[in-house]
Amino acid sequence: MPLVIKTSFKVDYPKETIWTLITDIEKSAPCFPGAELGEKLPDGYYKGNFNVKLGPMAFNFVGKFGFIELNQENFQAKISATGTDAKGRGGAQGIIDVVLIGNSNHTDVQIISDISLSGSVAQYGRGVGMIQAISQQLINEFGKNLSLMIDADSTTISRADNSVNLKNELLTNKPSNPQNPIYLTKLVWQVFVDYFIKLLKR
Amino acid sequence: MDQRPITICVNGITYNREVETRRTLADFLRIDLHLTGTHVGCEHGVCGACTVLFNGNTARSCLTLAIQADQCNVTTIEGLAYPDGTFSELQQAFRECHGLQCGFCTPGMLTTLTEFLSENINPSEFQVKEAISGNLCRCTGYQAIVDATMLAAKRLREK
Amino acid sequence: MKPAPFSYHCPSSLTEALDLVAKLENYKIIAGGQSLMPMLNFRFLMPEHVIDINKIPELVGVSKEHHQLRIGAMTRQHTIHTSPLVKENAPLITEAYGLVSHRQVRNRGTYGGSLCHLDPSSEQPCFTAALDGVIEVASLAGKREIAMANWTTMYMTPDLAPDEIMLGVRLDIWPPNHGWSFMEYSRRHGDYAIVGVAALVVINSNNCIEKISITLCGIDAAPVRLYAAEKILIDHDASDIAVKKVMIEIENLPDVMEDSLNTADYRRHLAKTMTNRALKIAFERARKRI
Amino acid sequence: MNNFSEFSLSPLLRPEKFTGSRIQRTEDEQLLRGNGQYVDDLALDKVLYSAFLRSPHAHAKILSINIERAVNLPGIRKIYLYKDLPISAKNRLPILVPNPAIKNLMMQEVLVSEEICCVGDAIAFVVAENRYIAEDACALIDVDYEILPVVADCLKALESNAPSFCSAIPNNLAAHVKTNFGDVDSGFNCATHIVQEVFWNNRGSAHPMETRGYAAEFHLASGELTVWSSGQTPHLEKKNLIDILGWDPEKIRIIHNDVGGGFGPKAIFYPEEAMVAIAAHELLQPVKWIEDRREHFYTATQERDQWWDVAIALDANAKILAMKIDMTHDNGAYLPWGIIMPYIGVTTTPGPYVIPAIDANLKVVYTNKNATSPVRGAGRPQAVFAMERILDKAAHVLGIDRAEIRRRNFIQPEQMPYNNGFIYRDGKPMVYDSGDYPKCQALALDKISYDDFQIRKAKALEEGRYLGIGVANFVEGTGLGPFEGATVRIQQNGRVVILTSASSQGQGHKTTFMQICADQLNIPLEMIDVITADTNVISMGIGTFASRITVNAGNSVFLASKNVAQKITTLASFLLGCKVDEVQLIDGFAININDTSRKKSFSELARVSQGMPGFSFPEGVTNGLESTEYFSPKQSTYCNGTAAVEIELDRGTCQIQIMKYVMVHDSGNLINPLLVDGQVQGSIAHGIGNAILEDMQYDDQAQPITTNFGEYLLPTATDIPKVEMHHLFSPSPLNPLGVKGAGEGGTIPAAAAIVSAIEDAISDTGIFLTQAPMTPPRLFEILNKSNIFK
Repeated sequence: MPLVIKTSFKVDYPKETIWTLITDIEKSAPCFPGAELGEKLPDGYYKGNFNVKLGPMAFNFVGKFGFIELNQENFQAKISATGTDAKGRGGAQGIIDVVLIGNSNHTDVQIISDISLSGSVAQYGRGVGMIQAISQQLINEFGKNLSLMIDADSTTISRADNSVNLKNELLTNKPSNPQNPIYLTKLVWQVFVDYFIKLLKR
Repeated sequence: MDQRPITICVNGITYNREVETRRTLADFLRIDLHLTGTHVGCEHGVCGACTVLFNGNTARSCLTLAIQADQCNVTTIEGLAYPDGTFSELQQAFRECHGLQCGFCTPGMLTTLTEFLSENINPSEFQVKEAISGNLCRCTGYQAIVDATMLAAKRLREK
Repeated sequence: MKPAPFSYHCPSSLTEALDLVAKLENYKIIAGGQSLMPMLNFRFLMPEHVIDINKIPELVGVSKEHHQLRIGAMTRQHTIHTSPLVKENAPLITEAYGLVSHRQVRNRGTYGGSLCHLDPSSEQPCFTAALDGVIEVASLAGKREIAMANWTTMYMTPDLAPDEIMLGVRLDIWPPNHGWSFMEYSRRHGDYAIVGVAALVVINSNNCIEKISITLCGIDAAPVRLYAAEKILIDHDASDIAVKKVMIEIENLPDVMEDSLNTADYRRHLAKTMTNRALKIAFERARKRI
Repeated sequence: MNNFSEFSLSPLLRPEKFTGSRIQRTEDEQLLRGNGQYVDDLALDKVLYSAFLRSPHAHAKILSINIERAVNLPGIRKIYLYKDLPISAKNRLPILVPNPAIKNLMMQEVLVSEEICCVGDAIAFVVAENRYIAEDACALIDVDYEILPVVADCLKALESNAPSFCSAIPNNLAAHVKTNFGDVDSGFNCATHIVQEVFWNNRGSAHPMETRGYAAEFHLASGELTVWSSGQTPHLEKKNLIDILGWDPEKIRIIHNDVGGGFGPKAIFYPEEAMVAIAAHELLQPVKWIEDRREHFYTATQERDQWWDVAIALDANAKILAMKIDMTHDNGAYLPWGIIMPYIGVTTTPGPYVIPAIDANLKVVYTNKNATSPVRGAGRPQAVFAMERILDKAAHVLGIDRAEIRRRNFIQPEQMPYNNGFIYRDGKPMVYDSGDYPKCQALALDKISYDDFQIRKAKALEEGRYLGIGVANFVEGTGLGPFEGATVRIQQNGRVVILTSASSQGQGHKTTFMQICADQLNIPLEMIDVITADTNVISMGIGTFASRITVNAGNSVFLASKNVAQKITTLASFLLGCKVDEVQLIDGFAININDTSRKKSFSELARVSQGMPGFSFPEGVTNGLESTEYFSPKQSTYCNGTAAVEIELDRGTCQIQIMKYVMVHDSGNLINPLLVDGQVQGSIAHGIGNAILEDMQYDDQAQPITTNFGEYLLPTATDIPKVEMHHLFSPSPLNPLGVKGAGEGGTIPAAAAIVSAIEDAISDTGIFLTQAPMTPPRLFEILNKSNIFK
């Protein structure tokens, strides 16, 4: 079922910084709730997993994704992503447009996702409202994680480990909840722990 | 494969069987016990064809696991006639009023209405329609089923 | 349409159940199974473990405690629907259950199961919010209480941690002279509501509204309690003008959910219709009981 | 017309003991005890269960299939892919009803070789110990797809830049049929009024409560394959299997025991039946496949999805001069039943009205949706919707009453037999055989008190209630040939057996046939057994669809029974030493009316008729007390009816409530009014579903999105009113029994009448409704645009 989902988030960083971060898939992907970065393919795409909970249903989409357009001047990027549920419950494919608007200290990241679902996931009739609701939450999460990563000095964070931990915390378990501050602090705490562990590892 | 022994009493007969825990009660009755009078029409709890009496009350046997019926009493359409084999008032009325055509929804209709009449033998037509509104029938257009139920209720009152 | 394999657990006590949810990953709890089983049959859900809490006596029962009604999570919907205690203390609930699905489903379906499944169109979260329900949950770490207002974290996702089990709900008992009405629009008898409304009101002898509660389902992921409207109506006379004021609040609801079958506009239209009718009935009943 | 009428009949069938009376069904005894034998009830020794892996995409190429993870699952017996099929099964399925107008033919494959054309196309077939394991395996088969552009809209599909629904087919146009009669142009040129409108009906599914299902067993000793199916056409299934398996016909036997409803889609031949047969033969073990409800939404054929652009030319007196029809049929991905159903639609349009000239233009268009084929009503509901709605609009434009405009255009009874101008699907001119259309509508209007409705409406309005009334007429071609056969035989135990291939899905054929036979042999029903739908009991057959069984098989039973009665009396006259006309048949005995002590039982007579070795029969006596007849009607019989419905619209919800539903139905003589009433009431329920509830939705990627009973809404008991039913009896002169079909008439005018009534309930808005189903959400969108809620 095709869905056009408009979402956005604001961060207190210059758009150049965000641009560099977002366009570096190996860095930004792990910040996306549910995303697991896989190997890089010859065509420049990445293999990947996307774990998402649609209400009571937990899906694990296995597929590939990558940039099909990068427009540095206008800070516009186009991402293509396709995936199939590991348990044979259908698939999803989408084109995601990302536009950065802002100035030297604030950036408004606008994301338009054109997603079409197939198979039983598309037929879970009560899903539409759910998917839209969830998307914004995921994007909010993404924004927070990006900020956290920059805060925690993006240069020193090893993506792999970080992605793993983010995954464990964010995705397969209970989705995060704006009305639930405890959970967010837990998340922040988690990211810093990862960061310090990595420092210690050195 | 997670298999367990269960003991279940269906239409007065006690069965001991091994079941896989994911097996629905509907499939257990039909496949393991060869009681194929209970029909499976949708497997998501809407059509009502699989309705049985579970410890005396109606339940969708496609939404119940066989393992959950361990130590329970189940009555199916095969168990609705009197012990001597004569039709229940409801079965008889269904026949007289042409309350069934293809007969596939009939087991669910009969079990549902058996419970209904056991609690109300003086129903209005609308109450009967409400009572079977969770049972889909594609053949009859329902009216003959309602007529049959009203006739059965009348006979039960006169009994 | 057969469930994927799972291992089945059937604890006979709460502690046993809490041990299980604490140690198991990727499990689902089966209560009445009337929502879970279809999702298992469709393989929308493919959990590794299914924990059956039908054999835990502590979770069943309806009782009156102080000024509240307590309903155990595993109490069958039919039991609640036909309970004299419920009818006497919360007739709204009895009326609502008349609209919940069909007898065959209510015989098995449970109140707690419905609150955990948390379908946005379901009547049960709606009347729970209307009666300021407080949900009791437990884990090995102890008990926790969540107001219905905070129970929904997001679409069909309750604020229930993986190591927690819902015990029951405490609901406010309204004064004996209150008026009530539960109204909904569904396409067919027994279907999920597209939009439903729970209304409660206390009116004094000068036809003034002393206490009121209005809650909608089918509008958002969580039941929508019209607090603003309630505020406006306190001390207002129970008249058509009062009802009109509520209509305006509904007209101004920020965002109304939408799906492939029913648009936001239609849901809003239904919300107004149902609330309008429910309030009038609730007022009427309240007046009769003055 | 000369010698049109072969049989002279009184309006009501000559009174007989059983024929014409409300006999309880013989079928019910077992069904009410739960002892039915539906295909999934068969207890076959060592039976294997199965499931299909189906495509989640509407249009895609299969790049690779990997079954490794699946094949090693314990309990898996075999996984079939296209490459594993026998050569003969690698061709696409044969089309059941070919037609020269079909330019681009696309049929299903048993399993998809390369290109998927709709969601649900079968990619792999898993045979396993039980269905649970089979489904586990399906989830473990990895398929790599290349997703192709999708055709989801039959109108866009014809645009020049539209993608093709299937790379093998250059464009999406399956067939373009132009048919016309009379001088349409002059009709439109001298018209005082021209009324035009575009109508749309959405798809629905038939949804018999029993889904499709097949079981097959190969008997090694005899080399025979038996296939049990939940179908409607045993001999057609056999024909297809013969081709697909490449076997000798006598090695294949099709049996339908109890079937849980059909309503059309079970009449076609599906890939699954071939697959089950192939597997049972190869694995030397019985194999069963039972469709689940979700699969039924994907793969069982659907109907109604059509756009009708209609214009009528009228004179000053509102008489129709000519009509133009431009119809586009969203056919879905395959053409199993050819283009019959949309063609039936077009030719049904004139209905009971005199229309001197029609120019019809039919486009059958492929999309990547589920295939279409007849569903109860078979194209007629859309045609009647278009015709009756355009008449309502014309009435509005001309400012005359809706019933009056119909009255002015009716074919009069004295015009019978009446040629409506079209050539029907049976290749014959559409000659209506009998019927009194003005009387039919008049009775309906009287029963719903049409004349004082405006008073009721006004009164209700004072209370803020919105009432509406609607009327729709139809004429339906039923009882199509070519034939359906029956054998009637007196057995040596004295019992009578009727053998026919006519398959029953709940209509009660056995009882009907018994009634017809019992009257001719003057025996009690208890003496008769009926065996239906077994390809081994009779050599030829067509099947049950298009309301054809009583006309075809019923008359065969009638004629065969007559012949047998003749044989009995001839033989008995010798044994009883009397003249043939002195022999009387009573309760299984042939009696000499001169000396009633002299009689022979059917049993004795049957034994004698079987002959004694060496002894010759006396002259005039032939062997065996049996007869086989294949009655073949010379053309269709045309039943008709009027639906009149009064509704109340709740504008607060856009829900309608049917206050009164009157159906006047004329299907000639009735063999069993009890069963006919059941058929009509049931088909009305289906029509009400089409009018306000059943709405099969696809998204713009042709993904079906209403694939469960929570979202695809079948009518329930509380949605269906107690219909007030009246019968007229215009016997058909085209068959001995004077019968016509009765299984679909209720469905056909329902949507037209109900939507007309809804429109009447919003007459203050001046909105004209052009779509069905008119669901509350759809009606709300329409009313909301007109700002009546503001």
